[in-house]
Amino acid sequence: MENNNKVTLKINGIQVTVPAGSTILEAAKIAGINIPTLCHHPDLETSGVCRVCVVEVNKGRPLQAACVYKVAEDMEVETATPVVREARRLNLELILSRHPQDCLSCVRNQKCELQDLAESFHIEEISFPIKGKAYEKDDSNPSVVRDQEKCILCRRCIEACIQLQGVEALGVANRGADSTVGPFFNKPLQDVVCTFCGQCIHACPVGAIYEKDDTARFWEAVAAPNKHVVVQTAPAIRVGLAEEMGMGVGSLATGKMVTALRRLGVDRVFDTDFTADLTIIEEGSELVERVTGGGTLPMITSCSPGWIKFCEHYYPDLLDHLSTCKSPQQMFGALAKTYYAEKSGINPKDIFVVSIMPCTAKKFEATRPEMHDSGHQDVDVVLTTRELGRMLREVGVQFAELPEEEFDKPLGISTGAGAIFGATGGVMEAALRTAYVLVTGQELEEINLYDCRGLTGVKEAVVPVGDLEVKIAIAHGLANARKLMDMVRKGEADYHFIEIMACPGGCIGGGGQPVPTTMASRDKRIAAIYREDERMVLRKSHENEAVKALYDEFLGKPLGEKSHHLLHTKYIPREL
Amino acid sequence: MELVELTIDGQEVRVEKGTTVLDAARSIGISIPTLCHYHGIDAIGACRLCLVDTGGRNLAASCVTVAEDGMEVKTNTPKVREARRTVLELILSAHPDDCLKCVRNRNCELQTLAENMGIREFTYEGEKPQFKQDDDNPAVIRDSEKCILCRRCVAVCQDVQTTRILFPQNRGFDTVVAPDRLAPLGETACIFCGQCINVCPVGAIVEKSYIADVWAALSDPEKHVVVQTAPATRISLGEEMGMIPGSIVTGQMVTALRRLGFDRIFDTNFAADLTIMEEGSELIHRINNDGPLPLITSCSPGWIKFCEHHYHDLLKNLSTCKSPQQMFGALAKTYYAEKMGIDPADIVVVSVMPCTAKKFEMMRPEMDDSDFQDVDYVLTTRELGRMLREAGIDFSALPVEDYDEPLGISTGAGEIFGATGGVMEAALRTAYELLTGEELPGLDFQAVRGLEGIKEAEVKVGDLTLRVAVAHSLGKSRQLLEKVRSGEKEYHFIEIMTCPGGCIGGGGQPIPTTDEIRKKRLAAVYTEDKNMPLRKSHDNPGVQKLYEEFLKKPLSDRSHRLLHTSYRERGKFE
Amino acid sequence: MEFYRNHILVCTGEPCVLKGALEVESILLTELQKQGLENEIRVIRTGCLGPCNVAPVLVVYPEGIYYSGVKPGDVQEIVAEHLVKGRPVTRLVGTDVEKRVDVVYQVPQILTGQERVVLRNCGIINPDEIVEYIGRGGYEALGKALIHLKPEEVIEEVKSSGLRGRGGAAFPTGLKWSFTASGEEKYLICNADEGEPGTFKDRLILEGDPHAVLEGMAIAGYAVGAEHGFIYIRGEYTLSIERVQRAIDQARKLGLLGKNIFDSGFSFDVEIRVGAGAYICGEELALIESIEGKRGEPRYKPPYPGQTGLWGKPTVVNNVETLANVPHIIEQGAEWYKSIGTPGSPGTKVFTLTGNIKNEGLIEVPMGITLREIIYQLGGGIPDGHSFKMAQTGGTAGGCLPPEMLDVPMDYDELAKVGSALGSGALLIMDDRHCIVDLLKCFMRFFNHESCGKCTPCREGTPRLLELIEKIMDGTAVKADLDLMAKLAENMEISSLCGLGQSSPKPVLTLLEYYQHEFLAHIEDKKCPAGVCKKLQVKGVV
Amino acid sequence: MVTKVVEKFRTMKTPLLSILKELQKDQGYLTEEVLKEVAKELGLSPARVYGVATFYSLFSVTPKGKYIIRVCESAPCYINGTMNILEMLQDELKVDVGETTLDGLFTLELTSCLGVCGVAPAIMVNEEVYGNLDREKLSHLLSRCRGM
Repeated sequence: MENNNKVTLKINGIQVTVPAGSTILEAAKIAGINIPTLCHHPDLETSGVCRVCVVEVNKGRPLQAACVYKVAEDMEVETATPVVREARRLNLELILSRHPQDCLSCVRNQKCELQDLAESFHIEEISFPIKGKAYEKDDSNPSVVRDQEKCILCRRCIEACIQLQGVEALGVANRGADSTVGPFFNKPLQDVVCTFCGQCIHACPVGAIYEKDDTARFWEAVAAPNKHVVVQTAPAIRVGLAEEMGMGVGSLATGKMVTALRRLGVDRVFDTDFTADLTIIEEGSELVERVTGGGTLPMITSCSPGWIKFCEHYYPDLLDHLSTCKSPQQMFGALAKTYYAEKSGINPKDIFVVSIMPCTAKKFEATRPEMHDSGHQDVDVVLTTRELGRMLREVGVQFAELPEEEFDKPLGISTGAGAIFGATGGVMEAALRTAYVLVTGQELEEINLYDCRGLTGVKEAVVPVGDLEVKIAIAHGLANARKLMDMVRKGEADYHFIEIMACPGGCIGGGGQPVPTTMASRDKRIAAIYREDERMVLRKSHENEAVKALYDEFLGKPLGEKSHHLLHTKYIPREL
Repeated sequence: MELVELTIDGQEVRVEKGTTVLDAARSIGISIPTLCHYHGIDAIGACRLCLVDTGGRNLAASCVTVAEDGMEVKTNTPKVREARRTVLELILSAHPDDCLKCVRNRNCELQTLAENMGIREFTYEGEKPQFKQDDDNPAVIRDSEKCILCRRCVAVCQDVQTTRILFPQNRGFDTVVAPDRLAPLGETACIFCGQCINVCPVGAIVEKSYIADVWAALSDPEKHVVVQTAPATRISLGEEMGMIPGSIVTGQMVTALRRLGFDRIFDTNFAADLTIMEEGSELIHRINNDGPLPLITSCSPGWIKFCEHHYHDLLKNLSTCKSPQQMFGALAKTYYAEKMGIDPADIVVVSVMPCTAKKFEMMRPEMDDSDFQDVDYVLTTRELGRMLREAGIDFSALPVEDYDEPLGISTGAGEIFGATGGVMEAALRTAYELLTGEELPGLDFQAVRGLEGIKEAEVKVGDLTLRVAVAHSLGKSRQLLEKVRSGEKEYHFIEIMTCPGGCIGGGGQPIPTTDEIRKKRLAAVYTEDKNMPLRKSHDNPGVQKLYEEFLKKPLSDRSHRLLHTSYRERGKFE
Repeated sequence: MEFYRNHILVCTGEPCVLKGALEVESILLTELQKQGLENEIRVIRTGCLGPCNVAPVLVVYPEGIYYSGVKPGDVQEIVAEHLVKGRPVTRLVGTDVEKRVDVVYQVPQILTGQERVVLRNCGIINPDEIVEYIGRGGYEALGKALIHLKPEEVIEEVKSSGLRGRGGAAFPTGLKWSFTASGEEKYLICNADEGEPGTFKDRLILEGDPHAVLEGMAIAGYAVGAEHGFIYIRGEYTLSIERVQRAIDQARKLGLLGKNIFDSGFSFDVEIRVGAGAYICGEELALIESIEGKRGEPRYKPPYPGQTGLWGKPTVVNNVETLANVPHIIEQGAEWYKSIGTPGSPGTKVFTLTGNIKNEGLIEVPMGITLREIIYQLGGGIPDGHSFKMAQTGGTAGGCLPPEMLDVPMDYDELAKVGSALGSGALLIMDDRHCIVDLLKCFMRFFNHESCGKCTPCREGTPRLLELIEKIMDGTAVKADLDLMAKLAENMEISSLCGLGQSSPKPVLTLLEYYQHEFLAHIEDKKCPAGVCKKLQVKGVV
Repeated sequence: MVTKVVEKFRTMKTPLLSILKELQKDQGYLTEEVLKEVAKELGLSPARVYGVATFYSLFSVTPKGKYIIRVCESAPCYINGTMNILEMLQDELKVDVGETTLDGLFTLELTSCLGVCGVAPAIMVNEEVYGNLDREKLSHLLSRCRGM
């Protein structure tokens, strides 16, 4: 029976009714039939190029790609006839025959969609000689490595770069069997417009794009007797690491993470949430100053280094709108080698600052020449969630069984406001919790600002703060950021404050997070972030005692001279 | 319990004396990598992956180093990490780079180790050993090129099964694990139990696959393809498909098979019930006619071959009953063919078995009493899993369907054939009732259940005290049989299963198969038994009808022709 | 209109130009001037006249005398003898030329009794003069359609004519038009990206009778409700681009393109888009991508262009020859059209004959004519005493037919039955000197060069096929390689994303089927029967 | 230069191909700078423009000789002796397919059907097509290009 929104069809003889407009792939899922895919990605519009998902429609030829072919009333689909299986297998063999046979030394070993497919197709022989093409690896930048030899031309990275990030640093070049995926003139990513956000890594089904591995530098520092290794963990790590270690998506594991890091041999386990709270104080003060002093508005957040680089490339004329605050990671680095060094009596050159970040762009950020305000490189090495997971697996830490321990003091003390930095809208929500007090002198009653939350691409709200109606906007994913920035450029954005995060979902969906990261897993991680917020005794940055002590003992006041020197920065226009 | 106290990576830990450093570390959440180590079977410290720093001059293999009082162990120092990495890279350098077409892809300990240890390049590129694959038998394929010389298979073959086929040969870089004089398995006394497959960490020993033949039969419009599923497959297929061990998936398995295109989904449990009728009658017959006793079960083809090689004197004690798989095959191509009016030449019988030896059994020349090869192809649980994955069947989402009639009707007694002691229990349920006219008190016969290697019991059946024994794994069976041989023990009835745990621990079952997992599968078998409306073989209406329509009575002429067989003497090292 | 006593047609098709037609023309004009005949005799440039093998060609009307192989030095004699004295220069009127022109351009009465349709004006009018087109009834069909017919009626007429797409896919044109989704903005695209090797019919139509195509486009635009037409011409066709641009300019000037044509309220204009060297852009969705300024990679279907085409709007894409048929159908009616050809494939078809055949060139014949008739009657047979070995129909993506199939009727359905296709109308004839495997390598190199690289089977499969063919030619192949080749080709056919990948295996499959012995000779005897494969020849000697 | 060409096609929708075609005339190939500027002018990503430039065989992103000789390798020409023509050219120019002569005068390439099968074998030199080629005509053509 047909109605407007439903379609009834038969898949392998099983009758199934699905929403009109579904693909065969989606309909089959409902019928309990898996159709293998490779170029298809649940969050991206893809175009049926790999031909691994071919099925027979109405006994017809040619076979059709289930991932893009739409269902129709009374359609008859066969997904496992000999012809279909043979076609899929041969297509997979064609892909395998140009792929390096080096699973055992591949970064995606056991997390590889191609490897999974080879298993589920029960490949025992590859009909064609193994014949890849030789390409040079691009590891010229601090964040992302591209290994074209492994590329299977599924184009998911390109689609992620376009659809999620609006950048299109990658494209297809050449034709036919010579086709390659790469940047303009196949240059190193360093030399083209790339924000190093790492979303392409999540899109890649194989090991053709991955983060630059800096674990060796960590091990070296830990083993060096004269090094005092301090580690900071970004808000999103506590909801990503457990997943990386094989626990459920959205598992919250703050205490286990601290224990695990101690077991790796670091001297102090601190928290980026501490500097997130500090950021709120500085950035909140900056906002109040701009609003009251006639500064450039809307002011835009500056914690996401991918976003910063994006802005420097595409909106060099709007750099004034960026908050001058460094990101929490960099504030931490600068303080670790000044405030903490002083306080603990350690020579800052012996302090080795390690960041655990959900982010590949943070690796780039740490190497920016501006980030030396302590007199040293403020952050020495940035490791992604995945790299930390890798180290824990290497030394056999049974993560799920670990006891829970506390962060060290003082740079490990934080509030719920710091924690929600990890989710899109979190910085905004945290800032509003504090700005309200700064402006009105009163505490906000309802501190859960639901308007800021969720996976809608661009969120807007008007928040009354005293007499002022504060207009805010939030974007995550650079494609969404572009929408807001074009409005700002045209003068159509009458917001006071905009939060922009480079990655969809915010840092919990960062390019350094566990693979796979999809909208579905982002959703679960965001929920975990808010659980963490709820769990905290203090949930407003200005209530953080350690931050207060920092101002009392060291910085003086927000936006003070020392703050400006250590916690604020400037931006450089970059060419397109 | 005497305890020792030591520190591992700065943490204090107290463990029972005699505990290895490896286990002590595991108790505090430190999982030291291992490869040759296999709990309860193999601890020889050969692979050197589990090295730790115990303060001595050299690093120690934690799997064979016993924790001592005051010991200070470090599992994570640059030296330890480097040493382990070097060891792994050396192993990898001699291993083929063919994960993508390896049968153990995604279920390989070496692959997992490479990932866990973050191997990114090979420091050692060199000569890789070259060997010919041994696929000269119907059941097991050995690929020495993939062998990493961990010797787990040697341990299982020597110690657990005492078949003593596999052994390290040659030395140094030329070392190879193989039968004596590097003979093909088909020319040895190998019983094809496949336990070596289950312990192999990599893809060096695998079952011979009949998947392609089955796909071909399924897509041949001329063929009527029927499938039978062994008792142990319904409690392990879910596990193979990613569910937790012990998941019962009987109905989903039936649905899945139907979706693959089988024309009829039948059940080996039907033939198991039938076996009880025949074997029970045989037991009674032998008791009433002075033997030969003990009667020994004959459903496990690995055991049969073992007996043929090593216990010629006991061949007369073996029940003449074919295994349920072969009874099924013979009936499918006679009784069922007749009933359906299908030319038996067009019937293809596929078995889904937890067992690799069944592949050998189906090829035995004795097994063509229907005038055709009674069973055409045997698939292991793993092979069926592979077919389902390839066909994209979302197993966990499948609805539950029923077996086809008539050969799909069964009782709980048939189901417990999958567990060690199950045949005995099923036989007792029926024999007791046949002899006494009363139901066995408490159908659950606990004395023969569980993972104890040799189990004994006495059952009062009327005037008779029936002495029975159950053994599983051939090592244990050997112990039991030696006692019978020497006259130290006397029984009426003995059940022997080749594989530890019975069929649920067969060589065709999901990898890994450990004792912990065997226990879960056993529990599932008994749950399934409990859930059946009928739990005694003689209550099976399908079996009753079969006798009525076709066989007439147990041990009839037709039964003898189709359901019974004979055995042969084989050389000890054949 | 002035009266001329003679018209001289100078063929300026590419082959003639290459062989000096323009030089001949300029000497001709000078000579006429010298004789004071410039007002009595008119020299007209025409599109291809057909007999390209004897280029350059002149035709003198009203006598209808064909001069072939005219060299600059011959012109003076032609003017002096023929035009002044009325005595044709028999030395230059090769008899075979006359015969050839007959069979090529006038569809033999014995076969149909029909006139040629699409090529009606080619070689007869000056394509650069719109008045000559109009003089032969041009744009009347457009007038008829705009003034007397509703768009639905135009579609109905074309539907009932049974016209099928002449680009290769043979989809019924009227049906395609009727499937076009409704929408404010729609587009009509004329596919002139004629890349199929051995095919040059569209080029010659565009160069010889560009207005026929423009008129067809305007009618089609009217029928489907599109006001913007694009004609996508491959970049290599410089002359076509020039001529079509000139034709568009002239039509605009006369109001035959542009706003409110014939006061009907219907507006239609045409823009040329030029390709840049990609065979795949002949595929309609790749072509659309290319117009959109992208890589010419096909999109998956559905949605078809009729729903979502150029810039997301409903779009109809028709081949040059298809559109050139349309004015005739509108003018003379569907019944007339159906009387030509076969019931399943009505109308005529333009074929391009190439390879080892006496009369290479262009012919227009009714559908259903047999291969034998084309080769031995129209084509003059195989030259130099060699024998026929193979014909490939439909271009490089077509099937290859052995001598046993010479009597297969040339229409869409009959050819499909034998694993081939009518395709673009290319007919490649090969004689016994050539090696099947060697030729297959040539085909596969083409597809390897032209695969867009988007989908797996075509991108990865084509080079693999090429490798296997090379193995056969090297003598290193085994019999199992033939099975693999067939398996791979079949897979490409059923699982590729677009028509290219689905049809490129056709030659492989048909050659494997019809010439298996020749492949086996290479593999088992290590011999190349035609003596072409060099590596095998050497071994053969030993 | 780029701005001027882009301006010329201002009224055309999605004019990338036409612009590239025009720009290639200048240096015989499309340079990095030119493509980057085109991308900027049209608001496209450089990666996409590069992808288009490398897709079509009439575009080139590497320097080419003054004369690009494209030998038709499609079947009708092949049957009529493409390989002889190609060998002659390789002998004469001392380059392989895809290479440019040391004097920068000639680049030798293969091409798919030029649509002049009636005069096979055919080649295309820059935008001109030549057919019915043999050794004599070929060397005549080459000397003309060399200005001899």
